[in-house]
Amino acid sequence: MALSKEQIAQRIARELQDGFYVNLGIGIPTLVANYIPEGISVVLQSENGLLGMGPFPFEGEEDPDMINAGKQTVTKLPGSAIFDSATSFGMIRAGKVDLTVLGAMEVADNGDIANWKIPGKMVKGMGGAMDLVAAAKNIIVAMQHTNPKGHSKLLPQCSLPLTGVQCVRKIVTDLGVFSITGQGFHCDERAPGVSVQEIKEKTAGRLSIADDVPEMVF
Amino acid sequence: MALSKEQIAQRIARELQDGFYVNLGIGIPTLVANYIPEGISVVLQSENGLLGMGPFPFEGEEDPDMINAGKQTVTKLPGSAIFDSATSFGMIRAGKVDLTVLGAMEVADNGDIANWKIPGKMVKGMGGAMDLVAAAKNIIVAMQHTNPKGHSKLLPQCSLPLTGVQCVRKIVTDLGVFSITGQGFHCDERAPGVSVQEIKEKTAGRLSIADDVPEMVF
Amino acid sequence: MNKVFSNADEAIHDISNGVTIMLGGFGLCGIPENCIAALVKKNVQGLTCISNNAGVDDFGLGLLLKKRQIKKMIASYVGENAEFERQLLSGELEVELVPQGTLATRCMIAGFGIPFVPLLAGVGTEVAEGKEMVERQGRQYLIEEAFHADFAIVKAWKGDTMGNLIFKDTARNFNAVMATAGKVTIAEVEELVQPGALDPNFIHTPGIYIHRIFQGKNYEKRIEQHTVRKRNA
Amino acid sequence: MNKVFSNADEAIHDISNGVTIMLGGFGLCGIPENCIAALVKKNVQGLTCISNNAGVDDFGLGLLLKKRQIKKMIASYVGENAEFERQLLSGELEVELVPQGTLATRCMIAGFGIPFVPLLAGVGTEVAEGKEMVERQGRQYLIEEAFHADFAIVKAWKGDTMGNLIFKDTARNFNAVMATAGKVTIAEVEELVQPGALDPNFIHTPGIYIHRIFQGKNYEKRIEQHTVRKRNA
Repeated sequence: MALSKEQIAQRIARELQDGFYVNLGIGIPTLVANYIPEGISVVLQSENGLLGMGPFPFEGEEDPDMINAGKQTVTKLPGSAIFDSATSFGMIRAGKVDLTVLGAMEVADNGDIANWKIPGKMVKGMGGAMDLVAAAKNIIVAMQHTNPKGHSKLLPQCSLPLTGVQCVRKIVTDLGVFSITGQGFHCDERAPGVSVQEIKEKTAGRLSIADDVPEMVF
Repeated sequence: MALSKEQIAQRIARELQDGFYVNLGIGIPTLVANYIPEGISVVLQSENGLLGMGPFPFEGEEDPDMINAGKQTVTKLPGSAIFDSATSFGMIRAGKVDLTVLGAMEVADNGDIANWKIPGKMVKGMGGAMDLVAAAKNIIVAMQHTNPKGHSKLLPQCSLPLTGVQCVRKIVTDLGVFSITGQGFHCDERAPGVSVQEIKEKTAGRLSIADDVPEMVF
Repeated sequence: MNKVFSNADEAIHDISNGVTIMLGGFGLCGIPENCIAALVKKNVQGLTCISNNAGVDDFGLGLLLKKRQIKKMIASYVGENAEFERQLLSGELEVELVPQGTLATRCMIAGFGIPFVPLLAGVGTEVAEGKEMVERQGRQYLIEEAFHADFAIVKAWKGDTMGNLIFKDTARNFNAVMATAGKVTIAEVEELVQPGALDPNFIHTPGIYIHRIFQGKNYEKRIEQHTVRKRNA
Repeated sequence: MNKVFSNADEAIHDISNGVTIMLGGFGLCGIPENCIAALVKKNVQGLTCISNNAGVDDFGLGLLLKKRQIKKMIASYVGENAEFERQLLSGELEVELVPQGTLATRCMIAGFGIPFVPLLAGVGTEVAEGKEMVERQGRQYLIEEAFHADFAIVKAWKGDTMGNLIFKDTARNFNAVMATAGKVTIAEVEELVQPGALDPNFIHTPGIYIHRIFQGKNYEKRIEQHTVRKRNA
């Protein structure tokens, strides 16, 4: 059965390592914070100027001056630090953030990503996405394997305007875990009960997948 | 009679305007702080990271963590601010410092200045001098008109390695006040009792000076 | 030296049609509410605004958009604003979208007297169109020019009469960066204090960057995404 | 995540011959006294040191110079050090003099992931030799590359176990800048505290830049120019 959004987040959380500084995008990536493995300590960076982001505040304790990059009211944990926007992206650009998790509309089998614009529709802007994908050492995309029309979002090349080129390292979809290898997508794990055949059918880009690709365990 | 060092500083202090941010170099320039005119408020910037530098501390109150760019123990005034070295030179480079006063070994009649190196002798380094002269909007040089050998320090061109090119606006020496005009040095004022003839003799660079150039009054 | 103004109307008195204004804030967090209201009241036209976001329909820069006072918007993210969308599609509004870190850095370098910097963001995307590229250690960078503004308007938590500012939490965002980039920088603060009241060792923006300061009033501080958790029993 | 080391010897355990080290401080103010002593004790050789100054004969980097552990010195001002002069004139020591603001900025941009910047200082002087020049708005700039270091060693006033630092007064100087530019950054602090003890709104260097931290001891904090005024009766 395909993974739920929560399970996608849960699987991505296994990529976390102790001491990681992590930037989590809006949507599924935000959920990763709920599944940080026991015994591991990570620090969440929010690109509007916060290291050490904590959970949402208790009702009545929300502060309009304390938000994350998704404009949600949040808290700061002991040992957190506040800084300005230039410093925030400076640390991202300098490679100090160990892992960035973000959503995507399309990923190409060379690691290109498109997630900011649909021509002809409203253009909201790229926000910090282009900075993050251009600079982060390690980028994991969290997304559905196909779009609402059932078309693959893992493509030979992106059809939408790019956010960044050859930058995605790994993709976790509802169907499995995929690495970008230089020879296209490589399926590392499949979702429980999802067949190799289904993954092949729903992946438009170059794909290597073993018949006995391991099944995820939750 | 030629001006004393104190009088050179006193004369330069008349160039101060209310609200000026001022960087004073080591030596005579430092003395300018003692002659800030009544009713005028200026803020002293020290390029090691301090705005609002105050006088030396009282005996027993000196703090090794509180020094100026000359490595002297100083105090900070109410309303001062501390910052790092990059920010300090950033504000200098961005033209936020209104006036820089510094010493020189030589000034050329096109505004070139040399004040950091004597080839063959010890090279101590330029410190912040090159940054200051390259970026300050308004540079006044405070120096003796001649060197210990009696040779003019106001030259057709500098013989020593340059600190900056075409940057000096004004020079106050023991003999007078000189502007850099584009046609060389122009004598604006002479020291009390110093003759036009003496100034002409001791100025090697191009000089324009009126026979009735005003005499400074103290 | 007097930098203190009595209110927003006076602080923006010489902002005229057609100027370029930077406005601090991220979303609705840390925006200069008083000055925005004064700009609406003054009804200056043809503004170029540099700001990370464009407010919402009825708050923040959305108030200036609604009155069509903005000719051009330079921002990284302008979602959640229907009037913005209408003006953009009708061609009334010119928009330049800039990656957020690039926007912040282009403002920052203005305050450092640096005319341009090479940045990674946007290489290989439409952001790179028409821009010079350079390579270092096998990586491509875009040459990005500094953003200067006729006026930078920022909102701080506390400020003293010398212009020294401190910000509160994530309301610092673009405020601390843009404060350094205005030919004239105006700071509105929640609390205006005397010199000596702020610890010199913990000033976020040194007063040298601030030309005008006033104590604002009636801050609404609207929250865009009100997210909370339940208290355990 | 454990960044805490018990002392300087442990914090510098893997600094080996021939590496490049940045050291914070201005003159003798805010220098990492404990780490310098440990480097002397470890007797690593052939170091390239990036530091605004080179200490005095018997303190600061002068201690490393005296033992001839430094192969190359990158600094803006190296006066007041007779041993430095001797080694320089005898050709034992290689020296690169960099304008102070350029030095600070070249360290800073490393921490911002910016490979080079155009700077004003040194145009038309011998500092410009061999450097690319660019023009903007009629002014000439030198292209200056970022300074990276294998190790950056800084001294702070207080730090927490997450690596967040605050500096005291003008001891901030190059420390806050170099802290961001090390492949490995080591911070020695006068007081090491637990997370939560420092106000997140007033952190000078966020912990993300700091890889190792320890509480130093026996700070001498020597004063170079002891200047005081008499108290009025």
